[in-house]
Amino acid sequence: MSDRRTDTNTIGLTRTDYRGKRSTLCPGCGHNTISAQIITACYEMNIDPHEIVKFSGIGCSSKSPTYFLGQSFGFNGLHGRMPSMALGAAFANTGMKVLGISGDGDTASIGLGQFKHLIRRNLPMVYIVENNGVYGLTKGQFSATAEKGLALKRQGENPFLPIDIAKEALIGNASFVARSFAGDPKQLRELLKAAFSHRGTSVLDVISPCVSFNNREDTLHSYQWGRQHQAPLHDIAYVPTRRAIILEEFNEGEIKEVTLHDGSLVVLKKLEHDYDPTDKWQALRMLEEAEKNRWLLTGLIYIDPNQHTLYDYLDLTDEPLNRMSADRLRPSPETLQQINQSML
Amino acid sequence: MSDRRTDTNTIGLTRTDYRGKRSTLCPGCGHNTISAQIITACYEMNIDPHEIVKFSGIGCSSKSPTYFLGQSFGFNGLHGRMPSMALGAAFANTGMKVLGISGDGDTASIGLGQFKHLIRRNLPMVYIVENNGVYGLTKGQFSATAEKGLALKRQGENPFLPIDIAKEALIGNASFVARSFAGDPKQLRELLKAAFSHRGTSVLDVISPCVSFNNREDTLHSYQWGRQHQAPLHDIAYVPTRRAIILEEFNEGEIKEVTLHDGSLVVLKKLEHDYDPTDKWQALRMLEEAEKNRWLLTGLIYIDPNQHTLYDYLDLTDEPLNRMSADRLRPSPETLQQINQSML
Amino acid sequence: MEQDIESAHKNGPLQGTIVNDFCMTICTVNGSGSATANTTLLRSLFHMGIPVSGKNIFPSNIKGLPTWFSIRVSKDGYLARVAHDDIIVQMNPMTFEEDLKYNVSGGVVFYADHINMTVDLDDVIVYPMPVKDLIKEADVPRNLQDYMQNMVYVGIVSQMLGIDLEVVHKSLLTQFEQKTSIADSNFAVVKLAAEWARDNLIKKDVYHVETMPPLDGYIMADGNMAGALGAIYGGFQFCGWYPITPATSLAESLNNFAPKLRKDPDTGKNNFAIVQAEDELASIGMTVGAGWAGLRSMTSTSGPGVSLMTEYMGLAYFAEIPLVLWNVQRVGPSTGLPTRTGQGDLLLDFYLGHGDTRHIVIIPSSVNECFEFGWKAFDISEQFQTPVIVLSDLDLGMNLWMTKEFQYPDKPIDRGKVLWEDDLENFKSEWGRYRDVDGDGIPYRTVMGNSHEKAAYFARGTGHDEFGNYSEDPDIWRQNLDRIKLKFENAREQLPKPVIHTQEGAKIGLIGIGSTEPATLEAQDKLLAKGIATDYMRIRALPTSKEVLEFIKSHERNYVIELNQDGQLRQILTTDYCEEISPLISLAYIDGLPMTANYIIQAVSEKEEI
Amino acid sequence: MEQDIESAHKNGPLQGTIVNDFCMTICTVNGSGSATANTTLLRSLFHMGIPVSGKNIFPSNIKGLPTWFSIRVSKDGYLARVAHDDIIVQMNPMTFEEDLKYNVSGGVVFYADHINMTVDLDDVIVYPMPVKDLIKEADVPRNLQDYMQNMVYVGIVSQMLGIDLEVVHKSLLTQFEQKTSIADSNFAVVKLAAEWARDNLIKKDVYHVETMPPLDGYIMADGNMAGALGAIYGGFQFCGWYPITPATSLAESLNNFAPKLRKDPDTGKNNFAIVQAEDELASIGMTVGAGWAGLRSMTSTSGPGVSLMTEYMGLAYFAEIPLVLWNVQRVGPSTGLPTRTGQGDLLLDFYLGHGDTRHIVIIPSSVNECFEFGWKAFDISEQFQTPVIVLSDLDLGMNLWMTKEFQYPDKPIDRGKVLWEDDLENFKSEWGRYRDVDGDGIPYRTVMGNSHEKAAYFARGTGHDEFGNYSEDPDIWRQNLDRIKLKFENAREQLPKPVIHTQEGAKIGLIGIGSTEPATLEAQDKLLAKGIATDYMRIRALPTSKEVLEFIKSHERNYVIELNQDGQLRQILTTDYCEEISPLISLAYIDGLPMTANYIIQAVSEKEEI
Ligand SMILES: Cc1ncc(C[n+]2csc(CCOP(=O)(O)OP(=O)(O)O)c2C)c(N)n1
Ligand SMILES: Cc1ncc(C[n+]2csc(CCOP(=O)(O)OP(=O)(O)O)c2C)c(N)n1
Ligand code: SF4
Ligand code: SF4
Ligand SMILES: [Mg+2]
Ligand SMILES: [Mg+2]
Repeated sequence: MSDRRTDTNTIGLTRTDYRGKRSTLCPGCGHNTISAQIITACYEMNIDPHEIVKFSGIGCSSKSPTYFLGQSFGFNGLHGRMPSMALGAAFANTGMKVLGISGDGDTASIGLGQFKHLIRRNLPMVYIVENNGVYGLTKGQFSATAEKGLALKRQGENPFLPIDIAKEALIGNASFVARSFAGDPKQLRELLKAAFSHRGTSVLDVISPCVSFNNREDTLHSYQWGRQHQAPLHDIAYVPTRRAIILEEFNEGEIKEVTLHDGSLVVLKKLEHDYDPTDKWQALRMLEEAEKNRWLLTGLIYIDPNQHTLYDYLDLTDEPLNRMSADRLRPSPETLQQINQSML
Repeated sequence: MSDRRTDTNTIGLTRTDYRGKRSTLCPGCGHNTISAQIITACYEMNIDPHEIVKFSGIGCSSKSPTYFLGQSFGFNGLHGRMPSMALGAAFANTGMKVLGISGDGDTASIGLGQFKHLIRRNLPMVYIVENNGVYGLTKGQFSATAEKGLALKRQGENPFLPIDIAKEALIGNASFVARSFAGDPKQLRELLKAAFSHRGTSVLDVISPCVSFNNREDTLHSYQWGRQHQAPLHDIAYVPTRRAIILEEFNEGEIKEVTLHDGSLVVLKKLEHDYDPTDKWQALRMLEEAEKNRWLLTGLIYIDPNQHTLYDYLDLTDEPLNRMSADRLRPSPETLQQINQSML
Repeated sequence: MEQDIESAHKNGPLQGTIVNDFCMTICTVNGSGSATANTTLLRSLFHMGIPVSGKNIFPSNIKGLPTWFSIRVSKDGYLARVAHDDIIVQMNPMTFEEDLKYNVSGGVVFYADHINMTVDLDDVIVYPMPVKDLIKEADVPRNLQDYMQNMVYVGIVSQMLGIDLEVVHKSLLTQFEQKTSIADSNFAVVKLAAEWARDNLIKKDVYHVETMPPLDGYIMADGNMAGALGAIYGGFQFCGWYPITPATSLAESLNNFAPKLRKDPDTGKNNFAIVQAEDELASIGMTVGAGWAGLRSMTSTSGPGVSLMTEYMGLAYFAEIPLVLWNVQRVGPSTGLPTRTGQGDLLLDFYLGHGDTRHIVIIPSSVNECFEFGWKAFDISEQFQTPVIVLSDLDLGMNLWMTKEFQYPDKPIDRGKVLWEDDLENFKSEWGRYRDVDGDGIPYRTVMGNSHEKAAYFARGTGHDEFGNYSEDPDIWRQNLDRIKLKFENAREQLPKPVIHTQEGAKIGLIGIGSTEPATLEAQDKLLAKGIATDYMRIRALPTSKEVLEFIKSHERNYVIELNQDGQLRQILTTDYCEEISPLISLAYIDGLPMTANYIIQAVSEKEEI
Repeated sequence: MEQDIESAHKNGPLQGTIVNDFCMTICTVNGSGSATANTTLLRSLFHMGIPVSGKNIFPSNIKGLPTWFSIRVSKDGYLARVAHDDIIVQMNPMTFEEDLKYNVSGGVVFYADHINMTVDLDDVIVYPMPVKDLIKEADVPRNLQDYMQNMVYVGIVSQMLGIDLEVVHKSLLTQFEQKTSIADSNFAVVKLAAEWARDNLIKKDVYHVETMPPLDGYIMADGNMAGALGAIYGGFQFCGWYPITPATSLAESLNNFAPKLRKDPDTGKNNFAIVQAEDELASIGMTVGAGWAGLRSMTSTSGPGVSLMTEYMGLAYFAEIPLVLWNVQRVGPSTGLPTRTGQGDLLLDFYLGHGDTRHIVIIPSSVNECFEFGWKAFDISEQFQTPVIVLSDLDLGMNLWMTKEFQYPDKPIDRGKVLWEDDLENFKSEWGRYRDVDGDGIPYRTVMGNSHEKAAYFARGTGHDEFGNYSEDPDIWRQNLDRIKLKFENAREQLPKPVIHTQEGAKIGLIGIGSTEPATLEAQDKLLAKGIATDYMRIRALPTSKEVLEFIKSHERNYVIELNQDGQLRQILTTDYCEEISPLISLAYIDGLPMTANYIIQAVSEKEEI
């Protein structure tokens, strides 16, 4: 294979152009794998880093945007309230790709309300939950996604049923719901590409083990458990344009295609059983089943490529609002005269 | 029929003893009907008002606890954050019945996070959402349960899909989920009784029309629409003890019973199709179907009488903590000596 | 009934007449549609050239509880609330007796004659109004009958006070946005009632209105609408909000006016976005995000919402995000009195956020100034790259005031130090988001979408160096905080300066903010009449400018007038100027109602032992 | 390598010896397990009777970043931070050069000899430590090797300074809760390293430790654990909390100790409940609910959490709910420096809430006082039926201090004015939840479950009369607020009084709060030596008592020492006492590190022109 350092993509950037600062997370932290796949996905999709904007809440996961896409603008906001900040900023330039990084505590504990309301508005953005079942940065308390019965150092045993990010997203009418695993970089990468191409809120619930506080092989959010219990719904491949499909790769009948808003495709290769990610109902059933059988169900769980987004409702100019010259922001003196008249 | 004013229940109280202050809500407001049924249910269940404690958030709905159970303690808290307050207070006397009144804005907009986390903890309490699809007290803005396409004075048209309280409760593993309609007092009353007997969080999503801001006959939260589209899952009757069942009332086969934690029963009389409220899966499907067909699905949607509650996890004394004498709250001097020793 | 008419007769007509100088309170129940009638009366007086103010005292409730609308007419132009009534229009049986307490002796009571009266009305003049009969006579459609009852008192009161019916008709047209049919159907009832009064009531009281020279250059408007319009002319681009009394009508005015005024002429698309958030934690989050991204961003709320915004406002201060927060104050603590007015959020707003956080606060006192600060707030916040809180209140925001017409902004929009691709390319020195290049503490900022290779940075609420990189270094932390403080101190002289009203040889200073101005101006005149000359300084911004200290020092005693319990403005002034100042005596007062001149006059007179 | 040893040789031994008076900083990376080693050294010195303090300066990160642990030994008992190091133990290549800057000339550097050194060490004495070799020699199990490296420096440093190995062993036992096997395996490495040092290193430096009389009546503990224990002995019944540095260990200590100390002897069941909430909006909500319901209720958090609690704290103030809020301060604004210490939340906490809200704040300065205020806070909050904020900070809360052993509460639990069925039956006058029967502004309260017919009431954050009924009446509103204020004013003299340290003929006052005490006491001594006599008043509660004003007035000048930027304590004092006070000069300072005596000494000397 050729030298990864000097290779460039179609917009002439090297992989290094997509990197960020050196990670200060623990060696082996799942979050680092996710960062790496974000870098690769953006590089391979030839996205200009200036056209991405990053947001995060607070947590180890939320620190990670410092460690990728160093040439992209970003804002590390407040614990559990990144969605509102991302939503406000998005209006400044609706042409940019919005990427949000959160943790399970950040999203499912303090942030559940904003997460659900973001989904309800279907703001076009990629929303990644780096899900490890604990609060990493505060040293290993249970988060709301910790499984019932999980026992942790100094925390005792968790008595509560977990909040399932994917189920919450589905019931909240999310237009894109996927689950993946930091131990399966390839699938994660393809899902990331699909997410970046989707027009709407793309929720990615990524099981991302915390090696310092929750990686015992018998616990749901550990590497080993993930490797042993992962049940992919399909082999997923992202194809930038129909032309790009090399048919040999797939035998007829075995594949299902979903065309995304920007003309790209998600090609799903059938595994054990058929699965149609556009059927919300089936999606819920699969999640239910997976829970019963303690599978780590991964893949593109649900997608509706055509659901309206917040932008559709607000009838906005396509032109970046934050570049609009000052003179165009102030109505004419005549209009004010009329208003004064109307208030006699 | 005998004189309602002087009749007494088995604990010697008249219906009047369960009343509150005169309502200041709009004449015809659905919330008033709900207050009336709370009064009747408690009277008929012979609950001592001193054994009920009321909580509410902010809104017209949240004002209503002033208008019933005037002899019960209560706290009108903050907008969207009644659940946490109720939870903290509940520990003072776990023998008391906790009743929470909220609105759709209070629960589904600002309060969604606390609502979901209350359910997750399964605190024994009756949680009523007086759901009218608008913010009544602030004069008719859309709430998060307003249906897509709803048009209101000065608000334009609502572009967003509604949040479905019952679905949110189910997916959040609620142990008791019911929906009712202020236009069907009898069903509401029976459901209230079941809720008061359930050990766990009982979620009642009650469609309660706002006659001032959202009662156009063609809108989902109006009286007329409700009357025309209500689809009860079953005829429901609450029976305090098995002995009390008069069998003639029901022909074999046609009824389903659920025994509640306190030994009382909910008797469900089959209507069109069979429905088993202990099957969460079927519950979700019914809600899905109802949504498609624009039915107002009412009745006991789901119940798990035996799910663990927050109290089970915390291994609390049964004795009311807030009556515990001061001397029993302070450990002995010896214990402190040992602690000092251990810190050399 | 008769016996009461009697009583009025007994009193016989009072001597003399009082022209254009009285207070009339209309007592109704809310949800009965009296607002239109009351505003019509208010507007009619305004159209006659008579200085007038209207204050709506309403319950936190939608339908069926008592509500009062006080109209003060004052030939001298005093617009403050007065605590007594010369005239009562009584439509509400519930409060009949209570309301009479406020009626001056020799005062007047108009009342719907279906209210059966038990009260003794010896020393007032009573005019019963056959409201129901007149409605029957007018045969109004069923569903409008209750509403039209209000037009009956409009007609009768107009007739008895001498309000020109033509003017009433004109007011109705304005009221109904020139829809003649509705205006006429209302006017029909007004006319009928007026004629009945003409033919059946004998004028016994002394109160009259007479046309005065037209109030050119004045309009009728409320502060929330004015604030919204100000924001629109200030080029607002984003508003994230959540409903709350008394701020709601500000965002709703944006919703109403922005689509008309801010569509892009070429594309016909909106060049703004307004989002109703799920709560204030979200509305401020959205507002911070939009401000960071380079939009003119705002939110509006009241006390409880401000409390919920505390953490995000601290972030905005520290990450240096421009945004405008309108706090239309109601009465706290807590949920308090949601439909009453106060100035109790000053301290919290000034210090909003944990750690060492301070905010620029600007405080309008008139509807016209709400418009002015509406656009200026954006220039200030973008110039200093920090949140600006505009502190209004219910009295200013929700009541209809006569006010100077809105002036078009006298200077172009100033976006502050923003660098785009070319600016960065030609930038004079090394650029860092938080580098103080000009020595004024204000760094240059880039915003998302800027494709210059050096443009991007990662903003954060954690410690950071001049380039926005994470840092825990003690010196870097301190230097950064000192720079932000420098910026804040520099702002003092560039914010709206205090407005000062002097009197010959005054040794006493009166100091206040916002909507207490009308009461204070009136008090100044009347104190002077009692021999107490005063100067009055209305502070318009925090942090304060040098003029404030000069004023304080140049008076033997200063009285600080504010609608709260703790004397919050006084506290802030003392912390700023403790070492240097002459006594600051607090005249803080709070009960949910607007300030009256009388309170100030009495309080000062007592303390001055006069 | 050699060349560095050389350099040490060149210098040759310094003259004289310095005993029990130096500062040693151990430089490691976090997550490497050095905490145990550092605490062992700290404890060993303590066991030798030498006054000692340890400060952990750590990053907001879990693994791999630089962290420093400074141990100060002071025969004179000075426990404050000092800015320089006499001895450096260097295990971290990343910071070698940087750290040397803090080393005094003639100072000492122990370093792991696998760090290859490029730096010039001319004027320091260097001891290389063959860490890896010794670990190999000790053949430690693979998985423990990295961790055990820390025990190597424990051994070598002990040997070179003269720390008795037996004492080290004892400390290890305490450290591992008397688990001998673990203690011994650690000690084996310590011993091996010590022996290597004995045989291979020649003592060149001047620093020695010597046993002193035992520190009887002292223990080693941190403030968060002490606060939790205080709460347990204060009869806490409910805690709702959410994790946040540096407050987390307070709630976790409750989780650890409560089950042992607060099970009901009869039933064996818990007579308390601790709930980890989903956020601080919920944790304060739970705490308010529990306090209202009659439980001794508490929560713990830090700045960002306090910001989120603003609205609920306003409700608690206005509805008069007793509860205890521990704010273990870190550095703001915003997320700021989560792992550094400060006193920047004073203003926000005092005014927390919109409208006119004020809170009682009590401020401990020592671990022992954290315990004391831990139980007293409940008595105060229930006595005055209002929230009490206990203001601690990271330095006090998370660092291990030598402190007086905990004293058992000297008075029984006081639940304040609570009425149960019989009390109501025999109540002296008509009872209303908010009626001031005793004229002290403090009403009597009933709590849920009370079955007396008159007991129940409906609490609310809206305006209410003496019986808790909803009211918008202006007079009722004002009277209620005035009563609450009276209650608050009465509290002044009943809260912990200031602690005053006087010096002969002092004209200058030093004023401070909390964890700046050690630095201030040291500064007092050293200023006196320079000829500046000072009195020192440590304020322990807001609102302040009359002693505070007396102290301020009785000094020509007062310096207010605090770890923040804005001089927040000074601001509060000026607002309280502006008219009457002599100058208050702010010595505010914030960079995330604990106060040093030197800073105070220099600042005062400058201002006093000495
Ligand atoms: C308002 C607020 N409360 C608490 C904290 C403390 N805090 C920092 S990170 C964190 C939890 C992070 O957990 P998660 O989102 O799962 O991220 P992870 O570290 O596990 O990747 C908490 C509670 C905070 N920063 N802000
Ligand atoms: C923090 C906060 N924000 C906003 C408000 C204003 N407010 C009062 S009631 C209400 C909405 C109530 O709607 P809902 O819960 O549906 O009750 P309803 O009046 O419809 O019964 C709002 C936004 C408030 N009281 N507190
Ligand atoms: S603590 Fe856990 S989540 Fe945080 S960086 Fe380490 S491994 Fe990752
Ligand atoms: S406004 Fe609506 S919700 Fe409120 S009381 Fe009236 S009808 Fe009920
Ligand atoms: Mg996590
Ligand atoms: Mg509602």
